[in-house]
Amino acid sequence: MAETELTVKDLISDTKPTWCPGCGDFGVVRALQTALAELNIQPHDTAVISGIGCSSNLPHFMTPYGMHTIHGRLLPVAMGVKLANPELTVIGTGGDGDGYAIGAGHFAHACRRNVDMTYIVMNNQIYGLTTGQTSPTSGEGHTTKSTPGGNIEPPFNPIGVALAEGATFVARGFSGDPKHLQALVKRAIQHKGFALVDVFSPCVTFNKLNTFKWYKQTIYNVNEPPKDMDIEPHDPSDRARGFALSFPGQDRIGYGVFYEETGKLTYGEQDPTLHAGVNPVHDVKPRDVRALVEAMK
Amino acid sequence: MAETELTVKDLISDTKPTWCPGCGDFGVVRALQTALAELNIQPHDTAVISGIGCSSNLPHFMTPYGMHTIHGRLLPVAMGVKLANPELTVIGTGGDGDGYAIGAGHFAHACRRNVDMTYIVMNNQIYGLTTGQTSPTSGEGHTTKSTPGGNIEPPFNPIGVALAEGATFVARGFSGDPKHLQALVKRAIQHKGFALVDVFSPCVTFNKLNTFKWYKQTIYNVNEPPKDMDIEPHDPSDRARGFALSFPGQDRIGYGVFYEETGKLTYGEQDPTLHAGVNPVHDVKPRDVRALVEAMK
Amino acid sequence: MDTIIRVGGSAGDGVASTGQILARAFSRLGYHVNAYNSYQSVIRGGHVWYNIRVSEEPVESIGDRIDVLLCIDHQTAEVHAPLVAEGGVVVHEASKVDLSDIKLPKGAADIGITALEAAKEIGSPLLANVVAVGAVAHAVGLDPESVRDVIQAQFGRKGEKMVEMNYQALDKGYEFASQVEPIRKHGRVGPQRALIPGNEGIALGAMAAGLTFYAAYPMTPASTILHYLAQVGPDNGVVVKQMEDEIGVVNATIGAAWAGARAMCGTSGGGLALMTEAIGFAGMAEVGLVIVNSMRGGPSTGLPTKTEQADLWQMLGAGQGDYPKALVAPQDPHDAYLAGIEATEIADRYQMPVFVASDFYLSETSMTLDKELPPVDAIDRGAVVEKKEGDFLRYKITDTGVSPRSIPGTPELMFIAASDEHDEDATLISDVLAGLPNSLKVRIDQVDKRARKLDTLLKELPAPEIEGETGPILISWGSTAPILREARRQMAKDGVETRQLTLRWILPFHTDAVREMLEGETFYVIEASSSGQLEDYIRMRTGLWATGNVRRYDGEPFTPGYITTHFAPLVQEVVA
Amino acid sequence: MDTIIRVGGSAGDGVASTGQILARAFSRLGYHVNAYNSYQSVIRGGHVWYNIRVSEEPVESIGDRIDVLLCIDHQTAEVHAPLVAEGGVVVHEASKVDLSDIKLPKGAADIGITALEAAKEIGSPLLANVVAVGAVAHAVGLDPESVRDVIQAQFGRKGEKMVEMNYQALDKGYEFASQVEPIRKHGRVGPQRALIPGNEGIALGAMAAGLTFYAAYPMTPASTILHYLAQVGPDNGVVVKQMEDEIGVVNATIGAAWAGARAMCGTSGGGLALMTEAIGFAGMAEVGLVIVNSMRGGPSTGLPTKTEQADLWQMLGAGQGDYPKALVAPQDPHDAYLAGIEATEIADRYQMPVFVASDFYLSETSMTLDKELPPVDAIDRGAVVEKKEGDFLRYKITDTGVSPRSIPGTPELMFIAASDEHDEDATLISDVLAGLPNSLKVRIDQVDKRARKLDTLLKELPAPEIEGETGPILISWGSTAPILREARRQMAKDGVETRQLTLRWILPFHTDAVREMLEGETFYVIEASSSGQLEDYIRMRTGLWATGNVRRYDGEPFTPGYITTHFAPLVQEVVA
Ligand SMILES: Cc1ncc(C[n+]2csc(CCOP(=O)(O)OP(=O)(O)O)c2C)c(N)n1
Ligand SMILES: Cc1ncc(C[n+]2csc(CCOP(=O)(O)OP(=O)(O)O)c2C)c(N)n1
Ligand code: SF4
Ligand code: SF4
Ligand SMILES: [Mg+2]
Ligand SMILES: [Mg+2]
Repeated sequence: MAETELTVKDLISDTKPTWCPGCGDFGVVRALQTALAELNIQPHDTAVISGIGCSSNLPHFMTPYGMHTIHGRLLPVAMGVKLANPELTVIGTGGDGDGYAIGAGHFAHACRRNVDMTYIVMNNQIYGLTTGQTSPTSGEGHTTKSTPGGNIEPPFNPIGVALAEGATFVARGFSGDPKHLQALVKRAIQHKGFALVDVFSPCVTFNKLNTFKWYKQTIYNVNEPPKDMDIEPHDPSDRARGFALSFPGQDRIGYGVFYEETGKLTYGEQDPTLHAGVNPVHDVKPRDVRALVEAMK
Repeated sequence: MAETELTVKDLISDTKPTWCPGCGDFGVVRALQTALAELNIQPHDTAVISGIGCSSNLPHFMTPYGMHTIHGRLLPVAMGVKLANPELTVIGTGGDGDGYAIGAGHFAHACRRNVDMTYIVMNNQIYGLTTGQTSPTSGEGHTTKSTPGGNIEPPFNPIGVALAEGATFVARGFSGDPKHLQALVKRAIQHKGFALVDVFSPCVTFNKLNTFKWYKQTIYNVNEPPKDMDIEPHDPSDRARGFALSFPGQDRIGYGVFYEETGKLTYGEQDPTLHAGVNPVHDVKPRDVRALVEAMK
Repeated sequence: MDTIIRVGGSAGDGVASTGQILARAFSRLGYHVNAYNSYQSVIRGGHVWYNIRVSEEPVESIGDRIDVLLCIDHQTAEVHAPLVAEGGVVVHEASKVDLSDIKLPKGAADIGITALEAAKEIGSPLLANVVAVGAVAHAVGLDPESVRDVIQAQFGRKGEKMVEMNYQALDKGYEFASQVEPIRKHGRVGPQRALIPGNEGIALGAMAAGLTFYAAYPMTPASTILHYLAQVGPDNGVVVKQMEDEIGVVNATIGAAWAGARAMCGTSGGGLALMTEAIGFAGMAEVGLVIVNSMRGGPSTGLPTKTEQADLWQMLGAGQGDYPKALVAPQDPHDAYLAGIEATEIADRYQMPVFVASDFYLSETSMTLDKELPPVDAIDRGAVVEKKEGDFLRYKITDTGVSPRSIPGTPELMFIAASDEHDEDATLISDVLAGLPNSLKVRIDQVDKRARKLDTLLKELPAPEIEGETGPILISWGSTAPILREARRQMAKDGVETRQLTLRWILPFHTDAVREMLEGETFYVIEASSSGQLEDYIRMRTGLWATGNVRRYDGEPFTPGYITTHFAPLVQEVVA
Repeated sequence: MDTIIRVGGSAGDGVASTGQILARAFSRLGYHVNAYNSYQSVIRGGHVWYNIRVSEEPVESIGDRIDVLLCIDHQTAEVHAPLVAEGGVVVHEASKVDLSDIKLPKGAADIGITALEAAKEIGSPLLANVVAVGAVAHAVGLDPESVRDVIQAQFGRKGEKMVEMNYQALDKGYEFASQVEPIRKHGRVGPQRALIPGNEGIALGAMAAGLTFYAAYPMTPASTILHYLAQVGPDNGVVVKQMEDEIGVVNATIGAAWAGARAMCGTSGGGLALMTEAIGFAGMAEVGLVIVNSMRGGPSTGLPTKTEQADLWQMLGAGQGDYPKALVAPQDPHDAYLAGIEATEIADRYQMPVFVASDFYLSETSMTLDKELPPVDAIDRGAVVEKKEGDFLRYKITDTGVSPRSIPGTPELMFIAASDEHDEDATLISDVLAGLPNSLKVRIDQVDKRARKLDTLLKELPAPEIEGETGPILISWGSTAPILREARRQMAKDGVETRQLTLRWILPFHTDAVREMLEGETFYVIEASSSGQLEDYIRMRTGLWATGNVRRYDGEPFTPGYITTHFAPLVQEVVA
């Protein structure tokens, strides 16, 4: 990987993003491009895997290898990619509906499995591509096309689930705070193990409630809380407090690093086949099964 | 419901349980039968909905209405039943594979949705009916048919997920502690809202690790911790501590009531149609749609 | 005489809302209208157009030409100008469109408007569309009063000021266009007509038939059923639920149906794939529910906002094993209403899954109704037992295939509905009885009993009939049928007589009747599937080979011109 | 000359392990063996039996009679005694079985044993099965040495003491039976044979062809592939992963395949239903993977431990829209090995999903191999591009339908594999291009290109051939074929000559060849489906109507006797 130093430009593809002007996802793709460039991870050594949704169009706007899969399934696909070729840097990118509604089962299991990959969720608290229905992270009372009388379900708590399931890096960013987000994504990619980065990434077209402005007023950095909140900065090694902070407090919602645990073996490090040094991509070759047949005599 | 007083016998069907002698699930069906009898909830007013697995055979051994659905889907089915006829007492019963592997997505969403029902998971940390593969709650290192070299995934944490998702009653029982279990199930049924009862229910045939004896040595009642552990009794209104206790501590695993929250509106109470007094079963009738057509002119 | 207006621009330009005002102006004047919204799977920036065809006669397709084209952006001019008819009119937003290198047809008039600028002057850039509406309305010969009527209906609630500004914008549009002659005059031709998309038709039918539960997960082109029912459900006794995924959707619907609701769910191909396991469960447990599958361009995510009819095999092959399911494919919104009623009733009475097959074109295209929607007078819930009398056998072997059922909550009639094979009394045979001599018979009897439902149902259903007197038979299903009808009429004018067969009920299928109709005949299959799924299905049912076919799978709806153009060489082949 | 042994008891009695010792004793003596394990979906208490048929000739079915029946419980005597042949032997555990009211056939000997008691005396009740094995081995004329050989192979690792106790138990069994005459003598007839179930056959074939990734979620009757590969994978370069559900399974497999592994997954009908959406995605994104579908009694959970062949339409209809997929159905474990190789290679080379269809009977029945398993010499990964030379178009339109692909990790050849429709360069056309004139052609070209894969592949595949010289043609697929072969042989002895056609490749299908074969012929379809899925499929492909059929759907495997009995009246009909 000691190839030429990368710049952000090397990560930008010829396909012009199709997002609405002002969409929060622009900030996310930029953060990811910047992080990869800074880490000098070559596009051909990277696989960006997405689901379906506005946010899931992201891989097309970057130069790495990528898959734009089906709704809710990026995590198992990404896991398959990583286990097949542990040399690749694997990044999952999708939406809140994709990851927390239809993908919720895979999400919980990916968190406990600790496959070495980064999962970035562009959480706009709405279904963008399908033109504005309730998402699992929509707030109570939110009126949408599917809940014209107001949403009656409390929001899905991805940070809490990730903590419960033992994910080793659990964080939240905001696409309106690009510096913080870029650093966060970089740290997530560097993290050995499964890293969740939930990003508040406003949908300027269908979510008139959770706007950039609203987020700016509502969210606070848990690791550097504002003075007026009068709470201690959060230490990412404290999972129990991370959990407590995953719920809104004083009407405010936290972002930052909720939990980080280093040193835990990844799934790939423990898999007996991979552990034996096999690379399932490079080691595709005819196999002599005679001894196996012999054992069945 | 002021019908004749029920006894446990009224809840026992003619179908003899097909479980292996000694299976933990015997204790669970008995606890449920006892709870329903004590609450005097008539079998015809009750629907017991299960998935697929040894544990999911449970409804056949009881007299209420029931559905023995497909693997992992009992929660949405049960929700459909409850929303269609809020007069029914709805109980979901299934296994750890059913609920936490293939059913994990529905599980997380059911927890936040607060439909008024009870969900009892017979958690034997193994796949019984399919003859002994790793389940999501199997411990690390457990050697099973699908992990002959030892399981390399940390166990799924249902208590933690339920807490993260805002479930209003979150508890764990043990089929080797029948009195406690019966009281727990009764309390869960009485609870208004979604109640999870994860029950350690040993598989005597395929799980030689997590046996009755092992559980007796390993688990402790979080609400009445043994003196030697030197910890405070857990107060079920403290969600953050409930979360901390959902992980093993001092090599021991907690059971009891992790969280209870009363007064929260159920899903059914908030649904605009049900709120208007509609019963979707009794109110099936021809509907005059002329005004709706008129509105489209 | 029909008139076709097309409005084009980029996503976010308000193309659809512009088109809707015009479409509604016509339907409220009593015209028949077909209003097709063509868009792409992107929220902003993609190319969008809205096609409005109106006539005093029923309109059967979007047509093949444009009389008045409104270009909100330049791409619209490039793409659609070639379709403008001789003597047509092109209205364009002069600030964005440059017609200098666009070839317009002979005698076409060209109206440049500066709608945006005008709108800003009036007070809001959002009014630009109404300015454009005014210009188009003039060109197409609509009285300003008829458009004002729509504006009043649409914006009345937002206050007088709002309405007044819209009127100003409208007048400005008329003014822009005043120098050209309207292509013809459109005045009142009858009472107001309702303008209904296929999805709303299905929803209305289901509600008429007593629907009380609807679940869905958003997916184009089924989402509008969810939106519509979420809006009107609470006042019409329907519980409406968006679930976490389509697996949750179908299973919640099964739960509701088993509990005794009349229950429906809706999705498109990808969601249907996820539902198939549970649909088989409903087949086995004998729970009646309706599944609306609105097809779109596949495979996989494919062309999510384009039309296709290529989920036939997916529906037929849904779930493992053999079990009965029904499948009806309506052809227009009126028929969708009827299918909504029939599917809801049959699911409940026959205790089995029933598919309503729609497609992007039918689901989202607004069409006027040419007949009243017949009301439902009474509900027949089928073999529901309300009181215990003698033995209650939930899965009793019957001649009709339908067994008595009880509604949970009824005393003494409890049973367990299982996905495993079971006997008449609902006791499993999969666990300790399977394979034993008695159970072999139980199994066979239950399989045969379930299968008999389709035989019984078939007797209720009218056999399809051939339209037309002579010539080869053109077969289609669903939304293709009306378009084909118009195409046949055109061909007849050119001296090519044909007949038409529409396969409305795919399952159960009138095999004998259809085989008899087709035996020895020349027949063609017209469908929106590249592999020819319907053609394969017809061959499977009848053993007969089609003489040829017209298939479309580029995502665009059929038009009469597409069919006649592609059919012409086929007939020649046969003649030659 | 064949011999049939059946062991019956209740679940938990160790019926299968008892049977396996006997089966292995024969295969190690060089006999051909078919060892079928019949059980129910319950862990303890259900009725279980294990059928071992051995012969010096290849064994093609479980047979229709029993020579030696071992009754571990009373129910076994009730259920199976009627099948005992004249001159057969019934061994029974006297403490549990009372033969007094069981009618045994003429000349059948009856051996009462008290295996449990004897086992306890020797030191462990677990040895009871080995005592019973001894008694059966004597009755069937097996030398004790040949059984000791198996015991040594099986328990050797557990220490000498263990082996010694087993030997004692075995001797005790022989002693119990010593008063009866063995039905015949079975000594060495050749070198040891491997005894392999169909599932292991598929797994071995896939490994031979370079499999490096396998994912599954447990589901009978596919689970044993998971168990087997979990065991041998780490030493043979295969990553094996049990996922959280079948959706996770197929998507992880797709991820691995796209990354460049040779990847396979396995399931049964219910799991397959959940996989269908992603299989369509693989079709669209052109990712090659193998999906093993082992069919069981449906619909839904159905009869989970019984056999059926009724997922044909589910596989054919998997996922929305039209896309190419292949489907091969092996007929025995040796063929399963070959199909494992072919499927693995074709998936990779043609970049598309390939189904291997098995069923409960084939997947779990251990059969000896009558031929060596051919090794794979080299791997052809198809159109893999390793270095950029000129433009790289991942979805290039080609004559074969196969486009060049790059393996992630290769510099300069990056691309995005999408589930949306796309152009040659992998750029989406669904978002801002769909519907525009150029994109219509792009769409059609991509659909047609993908479809061409099946035409290209068909040319590689041998057309099916008719076996036999004269008489009506009997058609089957999968595991039914060998059974049908034996049935035909029996019928031939009775003077009814027939021919046989086995449809191994269902997709792509040799339509022309098959149509030619069947045109004007009398043909019958023999299949384990109540609706006649294969018969429907044949009609769909050829337009030809079968003269009749034999269908079985009670969950039991076909036997020659079942086929001949049900076929006889059909032939008479035709003759009459
Ligand atoms: C199985 C399936 N169900 C539904 C859809 C339709 N669909 C496409 S995107 C989407 C949700 C989009 O929301 P989100 O994941 O939050 O992404 P966003 O567009 O907001 O970025 C849905 C429901 C689909 N493609 N596949
Ligand atoms: C879709 C699907 N996949 C797999 C199966 C096979 N299956 C049946 S039960 C079961 C798991 C049983 O484990 P658990 O839910 O823990 O129940 P237990 O038997 O241990 O009580 C599985 C995988 C199935 N029936 N359906
Ligand atoms: S609809 Fe919302 S999420 Fe989608 S691109 Fe536009 S702003 Fe972004
Ligand atoms: S296998 Fe295990 S879970 Fe199943 S019935 Fe037996 S003891 Fe219970
Ligand atoms: Mg979103
Ligand atoms: Mg379990």
